[in-house]
Amino acid sequence: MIIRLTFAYLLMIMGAFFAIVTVIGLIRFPDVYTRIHAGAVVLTISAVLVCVGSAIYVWDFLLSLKILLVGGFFLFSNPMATHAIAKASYKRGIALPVEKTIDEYSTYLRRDSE
Amino acid sequence: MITGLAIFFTVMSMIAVYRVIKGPTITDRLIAADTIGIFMSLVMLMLALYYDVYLLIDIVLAYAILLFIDILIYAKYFERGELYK
Amino acid sequence: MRQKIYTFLSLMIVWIIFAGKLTWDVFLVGGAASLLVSYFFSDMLFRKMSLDNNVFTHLKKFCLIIAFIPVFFYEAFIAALKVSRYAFSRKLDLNPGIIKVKTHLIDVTAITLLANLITLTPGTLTVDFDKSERCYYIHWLDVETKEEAETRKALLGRFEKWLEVIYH
Amino acid sequence: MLPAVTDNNLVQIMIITGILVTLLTIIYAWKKLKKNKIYFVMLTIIYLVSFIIVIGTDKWIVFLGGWEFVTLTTSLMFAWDDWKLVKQYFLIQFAGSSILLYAVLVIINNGYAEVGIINSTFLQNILIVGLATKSALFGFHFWLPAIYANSSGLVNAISSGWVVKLGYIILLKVIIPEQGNALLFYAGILMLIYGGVKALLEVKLKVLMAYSTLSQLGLIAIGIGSGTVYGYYGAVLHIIIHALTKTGFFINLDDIINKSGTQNIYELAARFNYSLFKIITIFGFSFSLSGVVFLAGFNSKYLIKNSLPGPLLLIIFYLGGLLTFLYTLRLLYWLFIFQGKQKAFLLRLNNYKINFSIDLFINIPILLIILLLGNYPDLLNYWLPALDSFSFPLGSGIGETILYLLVAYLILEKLNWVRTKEKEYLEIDVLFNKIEVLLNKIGKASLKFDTEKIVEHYFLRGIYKLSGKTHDFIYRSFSDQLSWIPLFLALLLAWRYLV
Amino acid sequence: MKKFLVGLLFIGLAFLLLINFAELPEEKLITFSLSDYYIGFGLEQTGALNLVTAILYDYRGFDSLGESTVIFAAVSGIVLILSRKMLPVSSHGLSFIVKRTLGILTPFIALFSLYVITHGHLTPGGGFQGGVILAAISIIFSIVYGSAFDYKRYSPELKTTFETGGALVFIIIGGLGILFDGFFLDNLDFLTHSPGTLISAGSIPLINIGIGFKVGAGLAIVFYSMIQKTFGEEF
Amino acid sequence: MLHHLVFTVLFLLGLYTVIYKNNLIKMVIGLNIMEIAVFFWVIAVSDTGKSVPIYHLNKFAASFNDPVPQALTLTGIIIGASTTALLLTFIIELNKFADTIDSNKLEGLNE
Amino acid sequence: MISISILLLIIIPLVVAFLIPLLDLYNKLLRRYLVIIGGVIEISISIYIIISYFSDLKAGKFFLTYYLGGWGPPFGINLVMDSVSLIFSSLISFALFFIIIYSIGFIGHHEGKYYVLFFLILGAMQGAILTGDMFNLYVFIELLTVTSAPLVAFKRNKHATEAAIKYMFYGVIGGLFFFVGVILLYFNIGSLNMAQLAQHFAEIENNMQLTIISIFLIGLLIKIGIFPFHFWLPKAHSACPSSLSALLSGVLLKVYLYIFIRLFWIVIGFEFLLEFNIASFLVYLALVSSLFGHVFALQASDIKRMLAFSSIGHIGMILAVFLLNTETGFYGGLLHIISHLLMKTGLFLSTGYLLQYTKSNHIDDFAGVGHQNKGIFVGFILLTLSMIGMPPFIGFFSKWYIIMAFLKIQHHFGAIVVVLGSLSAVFYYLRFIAKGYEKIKLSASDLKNEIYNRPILSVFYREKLVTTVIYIFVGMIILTGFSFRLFELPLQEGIKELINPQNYINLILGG
Amino acid sequence: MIYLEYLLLLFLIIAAVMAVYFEDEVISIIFLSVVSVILTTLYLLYQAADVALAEAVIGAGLNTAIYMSAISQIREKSK
Repeated sequence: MIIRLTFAYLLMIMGAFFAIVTVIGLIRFPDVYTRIHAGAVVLTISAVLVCVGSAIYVWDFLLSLKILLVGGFFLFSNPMATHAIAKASYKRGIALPVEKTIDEYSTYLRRDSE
Repeated sequence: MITGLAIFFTVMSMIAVYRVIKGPTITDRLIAADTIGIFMSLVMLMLALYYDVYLLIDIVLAYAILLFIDILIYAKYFERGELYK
Repeated sequence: MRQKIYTFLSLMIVWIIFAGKLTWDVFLVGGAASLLVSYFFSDMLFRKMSLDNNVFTHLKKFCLIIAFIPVFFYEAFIAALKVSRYAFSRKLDLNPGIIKVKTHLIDVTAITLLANLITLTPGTLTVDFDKSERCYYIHWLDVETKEEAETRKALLGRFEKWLEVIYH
Repeated sequence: MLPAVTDNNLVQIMIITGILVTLLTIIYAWKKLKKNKIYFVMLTIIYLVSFIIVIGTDKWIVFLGGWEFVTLTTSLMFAWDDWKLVKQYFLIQFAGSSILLYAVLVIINNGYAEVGIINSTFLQNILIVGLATKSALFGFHFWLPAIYANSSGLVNAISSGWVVKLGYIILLKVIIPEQGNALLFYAGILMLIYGGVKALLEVKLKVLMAYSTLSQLGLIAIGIGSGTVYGYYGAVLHIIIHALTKTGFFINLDDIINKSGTQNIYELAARFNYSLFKIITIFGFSFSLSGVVFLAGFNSKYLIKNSLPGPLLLIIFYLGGLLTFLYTLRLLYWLFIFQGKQKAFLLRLNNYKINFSIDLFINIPILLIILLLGNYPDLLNYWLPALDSFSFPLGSGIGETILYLLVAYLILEKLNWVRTKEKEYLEIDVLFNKIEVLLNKIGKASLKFDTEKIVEHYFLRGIYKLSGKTHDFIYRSFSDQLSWIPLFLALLLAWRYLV
Repeated sequence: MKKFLVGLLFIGLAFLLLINFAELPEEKLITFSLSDYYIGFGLEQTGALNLVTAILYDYRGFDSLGESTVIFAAVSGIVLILSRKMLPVSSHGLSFIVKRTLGILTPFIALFSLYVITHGHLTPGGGFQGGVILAAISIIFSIVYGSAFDYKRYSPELKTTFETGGALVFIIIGGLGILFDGFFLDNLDFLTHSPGTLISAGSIPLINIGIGFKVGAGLAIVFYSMIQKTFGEEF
Repeated sequence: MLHHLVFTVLFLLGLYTVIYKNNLIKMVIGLNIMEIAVFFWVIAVSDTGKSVPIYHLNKFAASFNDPVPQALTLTGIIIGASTTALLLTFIIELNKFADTIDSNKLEGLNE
Repeated sequence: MISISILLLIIIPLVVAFLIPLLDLYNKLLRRYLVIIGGVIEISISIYIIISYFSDLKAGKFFLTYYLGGWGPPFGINLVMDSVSLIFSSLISFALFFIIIYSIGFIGHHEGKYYVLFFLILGAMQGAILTGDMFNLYVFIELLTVTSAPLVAFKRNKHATEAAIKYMFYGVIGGLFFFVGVILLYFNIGSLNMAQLAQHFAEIENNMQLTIISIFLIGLLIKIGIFPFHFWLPKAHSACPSSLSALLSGVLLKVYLYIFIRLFWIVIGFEFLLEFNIASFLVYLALVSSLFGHVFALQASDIKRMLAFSSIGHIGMILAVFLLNTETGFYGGLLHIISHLLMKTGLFLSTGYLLQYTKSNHIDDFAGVGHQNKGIFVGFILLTLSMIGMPPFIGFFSKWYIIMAFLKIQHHFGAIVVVLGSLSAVFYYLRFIAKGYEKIKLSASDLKNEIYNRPILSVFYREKLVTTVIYIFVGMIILTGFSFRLFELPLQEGIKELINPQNYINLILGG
Repeated sequence: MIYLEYLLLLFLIIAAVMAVYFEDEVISIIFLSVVSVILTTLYLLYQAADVALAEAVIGAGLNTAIYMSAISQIREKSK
């Protein structure tokens, strides 16, 4: 019982830690794409960790599975959403990466447009 | 612990609002809003655990689905400038 | 048909998880609901299955996917720690960039999954996939190298192999 | 005391007169109108029926309803002249109706549930004010000349001959003969003098007749308001006589104007070929109107004169009588006697034709009635029971008449028969114009007033503009409109501190 | 000056609202109020575990009829306003990565919406909420696969049929109430198995299903009409 | 009291937006905020610290929050959503004719 | 007495509305038959109610009720029909039936959606009148807003869309306030049933009562269109197709008035308005609104806008006369509601017919209309005459009673406003009548243009249909004018109810 | 838990003010969906599950879809 709870709390705290990372990344990182890394990707890990933690906390088979389903949904949907946004904002030039960075995608887009 | 986590995630999302307000580009704001959404859904999860009303998890799931659809709508809008094509 | 049956079964499992109990009415209503959904959306969950595969192959695939999850999660966790190192470092020393990585995968689902996995791994983010050249465009938080083989190893790493096994 | 006229009798005699007058008009209308005459006749019949209902009823609601119908039908009669006139006349009359409605309801609420004697000066005054527009009381008479100037004599005959009197008939029923009403009395005096003076100075024939009507209505008002039975009887008699006379007058004048094509009295004489009978008729009517002895007008005027209480008022009354003489004589002069480049009318007189319809069916009966009533006023005894108890001093009347004629002739001679310029504006228009200018200070520069468009301009344009201003003032931007909501919310939520 | 006045007005209004609303009493005047009745007898009378659903579809079922009619009206209105000649449809959608992933997710979302609809009387949710999630699928199709895909798969006629059918189901169930129990929208008690199971609470789940499909189809129509690019129509 | 305060602030914020913002879409957002304020207020005030009004696993004791305001609010939310959709439709339509959604530039709104 | 017929009054239109889209998928021509059948059923239910319960009405105990879901009054929703509701409900059935027939000849495009929304409005109006539950009332009010707004934008031009937006903004805000009011009542009393609320309203704390009254007032005044909130009304009522203007201006406003009456006489109780001195303030507000309505109507050069402004004037008048809270006032107000319903509906319908032949609604285009459509224009004139209060028509009698009510309590301002109102009515109606009879000479291009503008749908039989409906309304105003005592019985019963709300409470709660 | 409520209320107001403050409609709508999330959480906190679900579904999901479709049409036109 105690071990289970401890494990659950541990996972949740890890999730919380990654949440801090997310927020700091979101605030600190210099450009849009790097922020996406922090704000979407680490976030997913964080959310999934918390969900797994909760599942263990609850410890009822079907209910835990349901919570895991929530986590699974995050796992599935979030990267895709991130990808969609990144692609969209790059394509429309809403947010382009900083000049100096390596950018092989722009050549592809340029070729595509020709 | 559960309460603490809920408050923690709330505070985190309140910090993330800074990016939504400040964000130089719309993508920044969107990502931050997504972050807030997921944090808040975690808060909801925590609340479900706190109240021992596990039916509330449905709400988290529903919200997660619709948040995701939202993001896709924004993405479509940014990519094409319209939602029709 | 098989497609529909698989869909129906997986939907049924998820329905039971949703309902949270195992009684006859749940099966009844769940069966009806799953039938309805699989009637409308059966072609979306599993893409056209080749008929020569027998049931066992599919079961194997399923097990592999299940087994793959912890492996992936470990990887993702490690990568997340890497990113958090950047986040907490006093001075940001990033070298972000978008690079092109080729892949051997053919199956659309596999490509999609790989793209998602790449995105999920902190530090990398799939921006686009070029269908003609079969290559990913990946935003890398800290570009270490631009050389083809190196990047492939660094980014795709083990995932590609797993997926190749699953969707051979 | 003399016995008062009962309501029943009054109603009967009025109905008879009304039918008579209307019949005469219908005859003329049948002859004159080119198209849709059957509609006109129908309209007239509806008008007559509703008129009778108005006189006869003792229910206020029926009374008002009937009156509205009279208004409606009479204003529709203007349609044979000009639709614009319908509009103007209807507007004015309806305005009068609205005030009347208000007045009547006030009266009902004070306990007078039925049309009958009202024993309260205040309520009487309210009713008088309510009737003012419809009966062209002084101050509310402005529409009379303006409308008459532009319409045909046919409708004028109906309107001036009978419709305008409706108010006075009601007042006869409402006001107690022994008490009278001061407001009505003084208004009558003002009307008498004012109408006379205006008529004296007027050039346009119709307008002249309109002012003449006004002054005669003043006489009636004096009679009713004086508070003696003499006055009362005089008023009744004068209503009847004036109705007949004016109807005949207008019909004849219309004929003249139609044939000569002008309304200017200075030019009329030159353009019209009078028959003998017409001349006699017009002379007769004019003299009856001014109260020459042996004609009916004299009797009623005599009665009204007898009702006056003091010497000062008597002098004023005489002055009024003189004014009547003055304008009738002037009219006759310019119509018949003025020579100018033409020969005098008597020299030209070689036309003895009798106009079949007009002269035979209209002029002869009226003339007969005038003469009969002038000499045997007791003919009306059945309805006006006390009439034979008055002694009509026909003898002294001769002297009076001669005196009047003499004085009037001398004055007119002295004044060179009052040849005034044709005015471009009616007096009242100038007033309106001033108001208009005042109003326009808010808005645009002043507009010139067109005589024909008096109502059009003042009522419609002025009100239109004013309401437009109000509209623009209230209707601001969308956000201002919406901001009424918090304002009102605040008001209501703070209500307990405010009240 | 105007700004100052507006500020004053709003501050004053805030103050007044606060004062007026703060006087709201803790206790209700009626000792046995509506909510006491519903809480006390809700389960045994309706058989629905979720009291809110019990109120919405049984005690105050007429409200829900009105409410679904509001949605019906809004849909009709929007279609009326936005119905125009269509452009030739071109279907692009988002990248195929998204398409494929969504292909995997969509059946589950649909299943979830059905779950929310059918469990209306047991768990939070019901016809409206589930219906919106159902509509979300159509939204996904329009967004991700392009509207042509949505049009081809689920034609407007199908959606209209679903919408009106759902609304009619509500009324038909209400009419059945007259037949079996004597009153419109009366709970059909013979459908109850035992409280807590899916097949319980009389007609509530049936109404939920009707409303769910109605709302789903209706909102899908709304979204589809609102995003479509159109020519002006001459008439 | 706190709930009343939040309600007041949100409600007036919404009202302010409806009245003084010129962008029509912003005005609709203002309406939404007003609705949100009211619904929030209803739920917040009716919360008595008891349980969700659903008979679930371990809460068979009938100590529930008042379910009536919840039902009413639910209805309100759905009605609000449909009105929002309708309003936005009108705005799309208006933009087609007038090429603007600025209420200052739309003289017709002032009439 | 429990009677299912009053439920059917609400359900039948809804069923028709739901069926129309389904039928459209199958065959579009069947729609018209369905629509007419729906209208006929609706009106026959109304007639059935009147006939079969006439003895009750005569005995003064007319009262029908229906329990939805079988839940008795305090706990479920119940429908109630008493004498006042009977008047309103049957009038609405009557008016809407003829508007439906008119629409068949009038609406040329998007008929399906039009009828859907139209029948929904019909159902919502019946619902709002018959319901005995506060929150249900809110739902129906919102339904009214949502259904009528798209129809306001039906013409699909800039003007109509703006009108719809404005209408929606005001409508939603008004509805929101109404919602807050309902919730406040619930929080204070703990019930939503009107009778029970009425029973307990007096026990609420004084300040709270005032707050509730204020909130409801704002909501309802916005809906009715009283002066500071009338801005949406003329635009909305002038922008939509005429058949709908007739509905909005002629019928819908009365429904809101009915709600106002129901709320402030039965649920809340008029003595509270008196106690807080709000009543007299409201009387003046309504009168000022009436005055403004008439003044604005004077300057309107768009005929439908003018008619809408005149509606503001009349509605303000009716509201004011109700707020006097006297027997004569109720009588005059109810009678004027009936007369205004008939007159305004007829006026808008005939205007719609006349405007078919003009380029726009502007007065300049109105010239010569009277010569083109002689019969209808005469009907138009008769209706306007009734509007300004000419005797044989019903307008005169209702105006008579209204002024009487004002004067009876020495409220001279009110009487003067009414008189001024009908006076200005003469001005603004005559402007258009005179314009209509103006002779115009059309050049060849004008003629071409005119023919182009003439709607194709004015086929012969449809034109006949439209004309017939207008004449029916004209006939009604004359008929009711001569026999306005026809309404004596229900009116007197209704007045009794308004004066003594306790009766209503007892009948519902059975105490 | 009471602190959570305070925080959420504060958050709610901030988000609502921001939704009004920005001129760009898209940002406003992002904030509106944020407001709606917070509201959902608050409803859960107040033990109103059904309302929370409705708010989540409509406020966060449907509203954004509708608003975005409106904006996309409007921007498309003005381009």
